Amino acid sequence: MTGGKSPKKGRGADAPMDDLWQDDAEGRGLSEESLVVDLAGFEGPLDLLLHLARTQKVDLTRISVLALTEQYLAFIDRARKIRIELAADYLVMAAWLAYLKSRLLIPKQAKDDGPTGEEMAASLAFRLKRLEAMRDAAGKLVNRNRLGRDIFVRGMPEHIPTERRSAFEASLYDLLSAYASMRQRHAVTQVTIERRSVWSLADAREILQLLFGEFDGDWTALDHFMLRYLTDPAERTTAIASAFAATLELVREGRLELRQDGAFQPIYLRKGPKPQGEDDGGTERG
Amino acid sequence: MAEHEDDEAESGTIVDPRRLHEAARIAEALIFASAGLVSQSYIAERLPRGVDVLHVMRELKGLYAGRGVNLIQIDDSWAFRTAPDLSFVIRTDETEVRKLSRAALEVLSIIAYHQPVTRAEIEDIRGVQTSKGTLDVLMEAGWVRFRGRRRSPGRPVTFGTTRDFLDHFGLEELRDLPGLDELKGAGLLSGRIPSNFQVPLPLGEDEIADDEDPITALDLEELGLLTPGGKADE
Amino acid sequence: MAEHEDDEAESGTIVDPRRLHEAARIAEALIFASAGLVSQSYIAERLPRGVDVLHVMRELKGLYAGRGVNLIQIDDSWAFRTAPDLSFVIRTDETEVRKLSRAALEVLSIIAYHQPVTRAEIEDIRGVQTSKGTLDVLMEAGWVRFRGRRRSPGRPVTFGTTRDFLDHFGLEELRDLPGLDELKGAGLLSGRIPSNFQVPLPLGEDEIADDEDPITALDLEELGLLTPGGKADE
Repeated sequence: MTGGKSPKKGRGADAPMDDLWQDDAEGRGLSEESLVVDLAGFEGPLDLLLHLARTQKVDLTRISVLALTEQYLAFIDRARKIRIELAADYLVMAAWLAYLKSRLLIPKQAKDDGPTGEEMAASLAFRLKRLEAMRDAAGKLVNRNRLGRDIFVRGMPEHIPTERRSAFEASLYDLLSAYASMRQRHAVTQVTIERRSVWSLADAREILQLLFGEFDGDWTALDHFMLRYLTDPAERTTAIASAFAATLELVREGRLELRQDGAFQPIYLRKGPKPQGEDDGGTERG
Repeated sequence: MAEHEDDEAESGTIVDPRRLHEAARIAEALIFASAGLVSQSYIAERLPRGVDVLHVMRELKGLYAGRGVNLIQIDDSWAFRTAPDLSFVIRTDETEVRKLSRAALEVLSIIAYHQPVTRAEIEDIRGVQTSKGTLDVLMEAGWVRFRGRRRSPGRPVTFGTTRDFLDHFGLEELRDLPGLDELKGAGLLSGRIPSNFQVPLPLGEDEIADDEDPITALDLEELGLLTPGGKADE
Repeated sequence: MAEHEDDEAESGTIVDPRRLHEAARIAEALIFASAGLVSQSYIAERLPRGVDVLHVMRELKGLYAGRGVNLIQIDDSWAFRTAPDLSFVIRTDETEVRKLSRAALEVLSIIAYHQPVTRAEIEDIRGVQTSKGTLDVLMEAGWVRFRGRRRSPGRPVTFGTTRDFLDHFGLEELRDLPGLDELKGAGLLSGRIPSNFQVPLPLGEDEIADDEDPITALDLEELGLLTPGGKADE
């Protein structure tokens, strides 16, 4: 009971639900001009259609579907003219409405199996009515006396013996979300491992050491050596990078010598002053 | 037990008042103690033998009607709740219910009025894909649950509301949903669109097509599982 | 019921029964909903003006005397308590209902989806060792059982879920567990998962897998030996 709380704080806590129900006033009261600019306020084409239908200011049962169709198409045209990027479903709806419009305007052909324009219009009207009914219902629901706001539970509950025979509590939701997040976590980990078709420094060093026997004192291009071991071109970059790093290490240990004549020129290797083959204990895998 | 005796027991007339009073005390204490809902069968198990639980509950409910604390029935369960008209005295600055997004609330009422309902049906009514997390939020709140599977091709999972949903919105049963009868009468809950109205829904972002590429390192970055190249964690 | 008595005259108010009733309702609801003791002065502040709080409380106390719930006074504060003689109904069972741990939930869900499944397989899916305690807890809860033995080296025991498991989680059958698409649809799985990601369809309760032998009494005896003391869970 310590004074008024800041409303902002409350919103922050409900981050995923930031899109509050109360956005109604701001979102819906737009003029048609601003609609073009702010399509973001709408939840898809049906929502937009419902809004347009309401601007006809008549009972939904008596809307003119043809007029509605024209409004929608005009709206989409305007949006495209000022290059608003429209989601695919808005365009799908536009295409469907254009079809509906042609159905409504052209007299029915004798041999035509498809639904009549009137049937299609009736269905659209039904869907709009149904969506509006659900919106109204949601409004009524949320304004009921709600637990924790209007109605309160016992503040100091006492312990009553468990209703369930099991001594543990868990809901199906708990179970499923535990499963899903665990599997997901694991799936992602696995993928990471799969992606790592990268030569590690240790790999590269091992391969270079295996190759020591083939060095005969002449300068040999690094690429040349690596290529015979790498059939997959996709791995070439990583292999050369790792091999080069491993080479530097071997040079530091005196097992190899390295030469490059200029930037972007081939890199040459040859045997270093130290004997290879016998590990003198100083070898560290990096 | 003879049949006519059964009848009498059911009407609750042969119960001796002292035992009835005792039974009412027990039921009262059990429900009062709990902040949550107490099922009628649970109460019945704990009443003295031969007492009709329904009779007791009806008696108790009458006793608390009009008081500051009311006994209410939710589905097959009971709870004491403060009278709605007294909210102004009890409410403090701190009491606030979580606000649901417009979309979540819409999905919730569609589930309430149309249950059992599949996700595809919800999307059909709203004309949009249900965004990720909407159903999740409702389930986490304990208002929506998986109900079962539709016995139709693909056996899609169906959703329904919970007892906590009824409790939260002060409904005794689903039949008390506001305007339910009118909506039914208007054919708006039939779930069946009169004629063949079919606007195709575009493939949503949640959908994984068969030919979709496996996850990449770039995807992992987007998921927040890898920090984008070289940058420090935010 | 309440006459304008000299009693009230001393506090300088004339109480009309309707107002007294209203005041009692408020006091009742306040005490009921409060998470702690409610001081008399706190109640007094919220009563309609001119109503004597002491009078109201005395009235309420009398109303609840002899009922299953009593109004009790502690110093200058008030609270509801279940009647002491009914403690046997309230506290017959001291076991606290505990929330299932995250680890246990994970193991349980793996067993539900992947059954029949061996312990090694569970650990493989989770990527961590499963402590013996986790499986014990699930067995004790009556949600998990030994199903059989895998016909593979070492003949490892397989686990599955029980009828109680289905009851507790409100499932009619194992096939009602939501599949990949539904988990995604409900926002529990993100859309961005590898294309080869699969959620298995669990094998029905009584079905025995091809590579599985039913469990025998002899097996059950051995079982203590089969689950060596595991390491602590993650």
